[in-house]
Amino acid sequence: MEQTAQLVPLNWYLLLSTFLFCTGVMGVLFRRNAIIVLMCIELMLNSVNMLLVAFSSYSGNSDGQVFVFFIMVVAAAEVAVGLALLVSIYRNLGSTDIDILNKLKW
Amino acid sequence: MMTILLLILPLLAALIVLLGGSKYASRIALGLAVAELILTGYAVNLFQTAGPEAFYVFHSWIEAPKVSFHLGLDGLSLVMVLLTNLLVPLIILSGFNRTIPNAKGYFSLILLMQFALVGVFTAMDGLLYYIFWEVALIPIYFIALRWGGENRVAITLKFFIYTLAGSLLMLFGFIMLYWYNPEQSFDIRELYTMVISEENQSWLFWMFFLAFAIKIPIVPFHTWQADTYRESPTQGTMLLSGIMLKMGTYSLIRWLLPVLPLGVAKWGQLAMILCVAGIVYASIIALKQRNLKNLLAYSSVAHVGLIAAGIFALNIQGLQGSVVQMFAHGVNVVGLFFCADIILNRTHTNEINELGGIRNLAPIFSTMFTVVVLGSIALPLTNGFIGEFLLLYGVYEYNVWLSVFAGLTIILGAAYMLRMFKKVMLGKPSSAVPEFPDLYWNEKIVLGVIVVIIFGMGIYPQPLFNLVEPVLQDILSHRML
Amino acid sequence: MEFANDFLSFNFLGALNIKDNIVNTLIYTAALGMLCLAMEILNLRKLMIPVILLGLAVIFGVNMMNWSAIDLFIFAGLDMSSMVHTDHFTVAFNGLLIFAAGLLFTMSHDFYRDEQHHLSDYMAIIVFILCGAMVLTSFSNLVMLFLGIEIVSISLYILAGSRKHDTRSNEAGLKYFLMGAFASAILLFGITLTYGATGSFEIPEIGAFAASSGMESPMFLVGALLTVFALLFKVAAVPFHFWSPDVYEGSPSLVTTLMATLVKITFFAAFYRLMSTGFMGIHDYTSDILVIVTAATMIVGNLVALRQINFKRLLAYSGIAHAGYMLLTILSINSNSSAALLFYGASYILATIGAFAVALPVFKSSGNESIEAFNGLGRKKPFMAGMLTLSMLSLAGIPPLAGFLGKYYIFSEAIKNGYVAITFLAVLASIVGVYYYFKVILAMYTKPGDETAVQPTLLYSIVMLVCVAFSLLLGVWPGGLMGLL
Amino acid sequence: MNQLIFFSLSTLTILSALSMVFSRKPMYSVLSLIFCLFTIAGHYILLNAHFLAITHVIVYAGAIMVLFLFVVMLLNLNTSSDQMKTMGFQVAAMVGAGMLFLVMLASLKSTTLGAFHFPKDNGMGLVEHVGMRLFTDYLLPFEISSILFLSAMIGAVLLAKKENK
Amino acid sequence: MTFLGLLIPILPLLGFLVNGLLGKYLPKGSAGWIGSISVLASFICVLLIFKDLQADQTIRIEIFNWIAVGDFSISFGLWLDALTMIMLMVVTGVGFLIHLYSIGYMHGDEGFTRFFTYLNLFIFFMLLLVMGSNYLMMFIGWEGVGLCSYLLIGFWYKNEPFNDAAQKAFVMNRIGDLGFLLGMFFILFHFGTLDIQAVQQLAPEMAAQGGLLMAITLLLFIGATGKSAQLPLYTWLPDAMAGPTPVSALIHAATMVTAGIYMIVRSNVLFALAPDTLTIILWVGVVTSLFAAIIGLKQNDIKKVLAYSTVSQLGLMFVALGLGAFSSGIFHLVTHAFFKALLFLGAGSVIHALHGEQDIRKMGGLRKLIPITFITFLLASLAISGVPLLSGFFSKDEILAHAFEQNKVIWIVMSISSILTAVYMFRLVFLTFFNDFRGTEETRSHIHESPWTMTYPLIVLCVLAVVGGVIGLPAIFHVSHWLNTYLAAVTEPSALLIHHGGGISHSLEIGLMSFAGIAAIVAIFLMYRKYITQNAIPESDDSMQGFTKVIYNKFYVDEFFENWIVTPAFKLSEWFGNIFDKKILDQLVNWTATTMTSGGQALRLFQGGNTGTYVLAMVIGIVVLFIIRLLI
Repeated sequence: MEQTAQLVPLNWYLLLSTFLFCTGVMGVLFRRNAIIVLMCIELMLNSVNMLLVAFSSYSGNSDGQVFVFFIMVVAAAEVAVGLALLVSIYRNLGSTDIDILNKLKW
Repeated sequence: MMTILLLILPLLAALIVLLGGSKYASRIALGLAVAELILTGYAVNLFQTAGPEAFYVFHSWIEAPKVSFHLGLDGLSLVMVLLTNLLVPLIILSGFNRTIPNAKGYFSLILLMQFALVGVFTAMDGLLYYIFWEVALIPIYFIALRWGGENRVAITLKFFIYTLAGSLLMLFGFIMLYWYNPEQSFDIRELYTMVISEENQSWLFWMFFLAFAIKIPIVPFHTWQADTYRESPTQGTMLLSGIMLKMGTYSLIRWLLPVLPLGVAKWGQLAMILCVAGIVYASIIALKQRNLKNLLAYSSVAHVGLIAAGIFALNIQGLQGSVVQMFAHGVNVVGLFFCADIILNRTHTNEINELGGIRNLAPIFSTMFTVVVLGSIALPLTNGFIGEFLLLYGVYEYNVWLSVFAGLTIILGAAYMLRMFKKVMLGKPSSAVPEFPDLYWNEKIVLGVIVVIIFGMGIYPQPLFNLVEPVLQDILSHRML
Repeated sequence: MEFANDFLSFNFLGALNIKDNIVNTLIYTAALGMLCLAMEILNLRKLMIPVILLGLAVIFGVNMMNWSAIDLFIFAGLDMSSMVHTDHFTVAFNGLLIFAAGLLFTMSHDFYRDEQHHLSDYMAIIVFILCGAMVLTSFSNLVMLFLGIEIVSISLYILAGSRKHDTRSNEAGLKYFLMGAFASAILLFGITLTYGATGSFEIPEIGAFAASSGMESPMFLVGALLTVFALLFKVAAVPFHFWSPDVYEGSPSLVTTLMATLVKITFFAAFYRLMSTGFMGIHDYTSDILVIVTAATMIVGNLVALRQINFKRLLAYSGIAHAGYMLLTILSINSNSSAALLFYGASYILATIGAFAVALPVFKSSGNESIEAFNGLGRKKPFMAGMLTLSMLSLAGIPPLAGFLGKYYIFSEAIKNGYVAITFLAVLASIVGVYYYFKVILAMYTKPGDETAVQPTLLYSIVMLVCVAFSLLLGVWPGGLMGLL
Repeated sequence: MNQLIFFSLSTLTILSALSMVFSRKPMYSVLSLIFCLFTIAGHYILLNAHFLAITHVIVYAGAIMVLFLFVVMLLNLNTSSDQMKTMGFQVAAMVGAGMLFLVMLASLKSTTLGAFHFPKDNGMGLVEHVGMRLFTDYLLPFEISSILFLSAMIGAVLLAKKENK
Repeated sequence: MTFLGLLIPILPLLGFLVNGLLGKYLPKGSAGWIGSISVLASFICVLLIFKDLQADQTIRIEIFNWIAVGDFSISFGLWLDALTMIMLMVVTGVGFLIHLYSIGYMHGDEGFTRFFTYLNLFIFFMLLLVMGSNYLMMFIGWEGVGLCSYLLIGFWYKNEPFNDAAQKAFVMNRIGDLGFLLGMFFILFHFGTLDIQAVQQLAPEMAAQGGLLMAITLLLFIGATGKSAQLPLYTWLPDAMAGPTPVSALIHAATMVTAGIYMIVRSNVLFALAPDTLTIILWVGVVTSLFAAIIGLKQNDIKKVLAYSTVSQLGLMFVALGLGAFSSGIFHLVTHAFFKALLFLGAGSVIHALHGEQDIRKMGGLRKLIPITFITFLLASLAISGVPLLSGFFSKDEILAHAFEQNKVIWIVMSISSILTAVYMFRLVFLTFFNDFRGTEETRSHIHESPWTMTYPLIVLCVLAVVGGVIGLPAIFHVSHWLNTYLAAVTEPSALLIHHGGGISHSLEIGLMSFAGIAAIVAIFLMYRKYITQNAIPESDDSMQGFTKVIYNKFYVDEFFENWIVTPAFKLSEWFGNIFDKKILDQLVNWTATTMTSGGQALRLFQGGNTGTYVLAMVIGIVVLFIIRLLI
């Protein structure tokens, strides 16, 4: 068990979640649909979560895992608020495209 | 105590006038200003007997960065305070018989200005001084903004920001001084005694010099001036030219020379050349100005340039001359601008070419105007002469050739002043001046007082010298250390 | 099993146990928020604002009692010192924030007059924001930091978008939300890396790690940098400032006021607290970045503000500029410059709220929020004009108002720590600043205005007066705040 | 063995993430995100965080993503496919994100996570342990987060509730 | 005696104050009497002092300490000595007469009171100038008289050209004054005092440091050229004739213009110790004298002729100073004061009679109409022309003798110029008083002799002009030269320094005298031929050409100044004021502001309103900061 487990170094998790994080970033930049952008942010959060869990279980203290709960809490709240905003915007503009939101500038 | 009284009275006066309502504003203001003047007279008297110790005020104000409420009144300050409190009543009086909208605001701002000026001249703590210096800017700005001429907005804003820019550099310099100072305080005594390395002084010099040069103003930092003078209401112009410019020259003596002797030693020569060049430059420009106030503005640039030159000559004659000339110029220029205002008020124009022939319509006015002009072209037995003689001598001691150039002001000054006088007052009455009622009572009083001062100082200036001699000697000797 | 008891009994214990210092202010504030909602249900809207103000007064008192408190953080019988830590910094900033909140609530009474049916929601949310702010001034654990930031931010997203039928408000809300969430993600990544490096979320341990081996651990450094970036976003520092002008402009004016004053200072307090404790050890490492950011912030903020015509947007950029000045205190963290931050924050809050207290009624009457709205105010309402003028002068940093001493204090601290060049830049920047503040003053005094009657209600007038009075007071007698910490 | 699982899971995670980013139809994005989240849950299990894995599935797949789906349906974006940004911006976005990735790697490359050994399965990831921490050390944040929820709830209602003006 | 000394300047001052302040409350015309009497009174004081003041005795009157700064102190002090007494008598005496004359001359002028106010002020300043015990006091008077001349030249201020003339006079004087001022600085700096006596005593040891004294004296001399209308600063004097004629007589002939001579004699030791300066003075005097005389030949304005003659005579005095014959200079100064004042007053009387006509081409045949004027004018002309036994004869010849003795060339040139004097004077006399009247009948009918207040001064002055020479009768008359002996105390120290030749033999002196006298008479005779027998009339302005035209236009010196100094100065002023100041200096300031705003405008464009862009910017920002962090 241990030997085999030794074979997954922590760095790989670091690498993976960094990559996921950047993927999320790219998504945020990439998409115009606010919902998708929001989802990309969720992806970023999850990459963070994964890294936290990895750290916590590799270093053997559970703070990380507890933290993950809080992140989930906040993520849920954020999503709720965000989607509510989206809905109210959709009511006014009939679209969730963020690029048409450029009345406020300069 | 006396000092605080001197400082506070104008502030209270400003409030009282503000609450007093516009109807009696001018009279209340005049009364309180005169009271302040009387108080000043008493202070002078007290100074003669008790000396500066009687005016020493010290309270610690801010602990964390040590700033103290330190007021003092030595000879130099006393002279400047005297000038201020002497001119302000005249300035207020000059506002009588004029229709001024919202008079209470106007006069209370003037008194506020007086408060700030007295503060500048009595503050003996760097930051306190700086605060007063800044505060002085606010009332004058609003005076010019609310009661000024047509295109005042841009001009006054430029004036404000330009001068403020200089001041902020000075603030920066002061903070640097604070941390260079082992005692870490702004107290003038410690600033006088502290030791700063030469390279630090040499760049700190510019922080302060720029602030003062813009305020004075020394060419080439003078471009705000003529426009501002033209656009401000007359009382504002009087405040600016009569007293506010003196803040700069006073500060040169009080702060720049003693605090940064090495910096002055290093850059003084350049400053000197700037000043002298400025004198000639401004005088030449004044030769052909078309607007009366512009002409006076440029002449004032030339005069204060000479004052600054005398200060940078770094000898007792130069300094004495500068102090006397500050006083004299303050009085004369107020007189001149008042005459300009009287003309404007009667003929509604200040364009020199449109005027003419006023003399035989208003003999009293023309006589007084003549005297003031003579004072400003430094005719012997007028106050202007004493100042310019000493200043030029100071410059001469510094460098002969510079004094020759600076001396050109005697010729050019006569040239442009007399040209102006000729075109405005002499000749046949022009179309612009169909009739020209002679002076009203308040105008008589103002100009009369000014005339008396012009001759009084010109004939017997010694008391002034005696007042400031010890201070200046001290500053000079201190530089030698 | 025993924790269950604690869990059940915490409310009473926590509420009654006077020894729990920060915690009880928190609880009272939260309770106040609940109370708002309750009053909505009990349909006592009329009383809401007075009750809140009263409550705030009480909380203020309680908070001040903590000034000389022992460092003991009992919550529900459990020692929470690993989560929160009260010190003078906390108490002072809490006091300031509560004061600001008081002013804001006073204004909101008239501001939300037309939206009575949502009043309780708004009020509750603002109170919760205050809770979050208190968390942020007292956290000693990254979890608390994160939660505090999120409470404040999420509530603000809501408030920013709270004008549902106003597309500008929607836009502001969504922009703020998206970017804010993005920033939180970055913050989290930073926290995670920090955790990975140090193995803990507790500030003291992180501090210890940073001091001992912080510079050796790249992961820690990256984490720290990301965290710093996220906080820079929250305080709207260049290049993370883009949200603030748009959001300020789009949000309802009162919310703008809230963001510009209370929230900004809160985030600065949190930022300062984090830098001065957790990341103190790697200050040299972060300062190089911060210098660049500060310079950029001051330049961009001041320059762009020159060309603004919308008052709220103008204040947004001026807020960016002021953020630049306040970053100086975070640079000069070595000498305890929190006092400077406190003083500057106070002067900034007073001036800004004062300005908005004049602006809100003007906007309401004139219907547009550009600077032209103030045209001719000097003649119509000399009192309001005077108040606004003084506030602007204070923002421009002109004596004898508090703004000047604040600037002076910050510059002085920065120079003391050897940041001469950047301070000089700050001085130059503040010269530029004067220009756009005076644009407002000029509009009031020189432009001819239409005759739309402006009638500030009593409460607005009170707020203006209080702000200006305090500005003057602090400017003349700063001893009260200066060197408090 | 573990490696194998890790690799396969990671590949799936990455692929689903990318597909979420790139698929033009919101619907597909949502679905691929859900899939991605499941794989992440798998990672959790691999990391012995069983309780967390379950919560994760419940909260995300069960709540958040449903919410997303709900909104997508509500705003009936399910059929439509949104238009993309301009080409230049897309490139900029990729470059930007890529740069970020590279920079982070560059900064992190010299990381030594030396002392971390794989923990024995000491039940750290189990519900009782986590719960214990949550209600003792983390009680205060726990309570605080309720404030967060409260205000989020108010907000959601406030914003989403339909009002006819 | 101190008290009397104080009274001397104070009385005219009182007159000034009374006239100036109370003028309009006094009965009309009383101003004239107040003025005259105040001057007369101070004249009496002068005489009283003169009576019992020994030649070598000096009285010092320290009124108060004027400027005491640092290491020097300048007192507000007066002093009286031989030289002062001479000047005082001239100033107050002639001054009184002219006051008296003015009562008649200015009668009915609207500015009657003002006129006497100024005149008294002038006397006061002139007295200060003469009595000042230090250079600064002298400078007060120096500038004061300049001011009064300004006021009086522009007395009729409604007339633009008059004002220009007045301003010109003042400004040109100021040029000289700057020289004077700098000279004072030198003295003050190196001698440590401005007290004239002290300076005179210290001078010899200062002579050691080369060039110093020369610099001082040159600067002082520049002052003198301005005040005494020498080349190149003389052009203001002819224009100064714009003033009322008594003013020309008093200020621009008798007193003020001689201030330069007085000042140099006052500090004769300094000058004696700077021989190079003396040479310069000498040549300036020579050239001026000749130059002005030539111009005088062709002038047609009666006062202009006299003006140029004044310039020429002043040149002569400077020659005397240049030769080191200080007392001779003073001698000629005195006699010149008499006859030139007389000439001007006579001219004034003529103008008065003709109601302001000044062009001699429109005069003629006045000798029967205004006999007294004619007689006095004729005698004065004879005196100035150097006809033997009249005052001018002696003073002039004394100078010529000195010239002959030291430098023959000078002697020749000066002789020519003195002959020219005779020529233009009698051209004037003949054209004015002989033949028939060339004006209109209408004017002729009004011509009448002036009232007694005008004629009496003429007569008194005429007597002085005739017999004035007695104060300096040369040795050949076997009397001691009174003036020399009287001034000995003043000129002694310098006399030792300048080696005079042993003096010339009597025979030679007689020869020179007779030559000069004959030359003058011949010149007069030639004029008689030209203007009486041939009855020539100077041609009108436009018809003249060639050298005549050049002379008539005063060698275009004024034009030269106008085109090469005044106009360029104004051009420069325009350029500075409108181009350099506004377009460059001010633009620099504004440019800074505009740069800021445009910078703001540029940065503003980043705020495009697109969320994606914002996030991208943030990401890029992070990346950049990371890179920076990695690199440093």
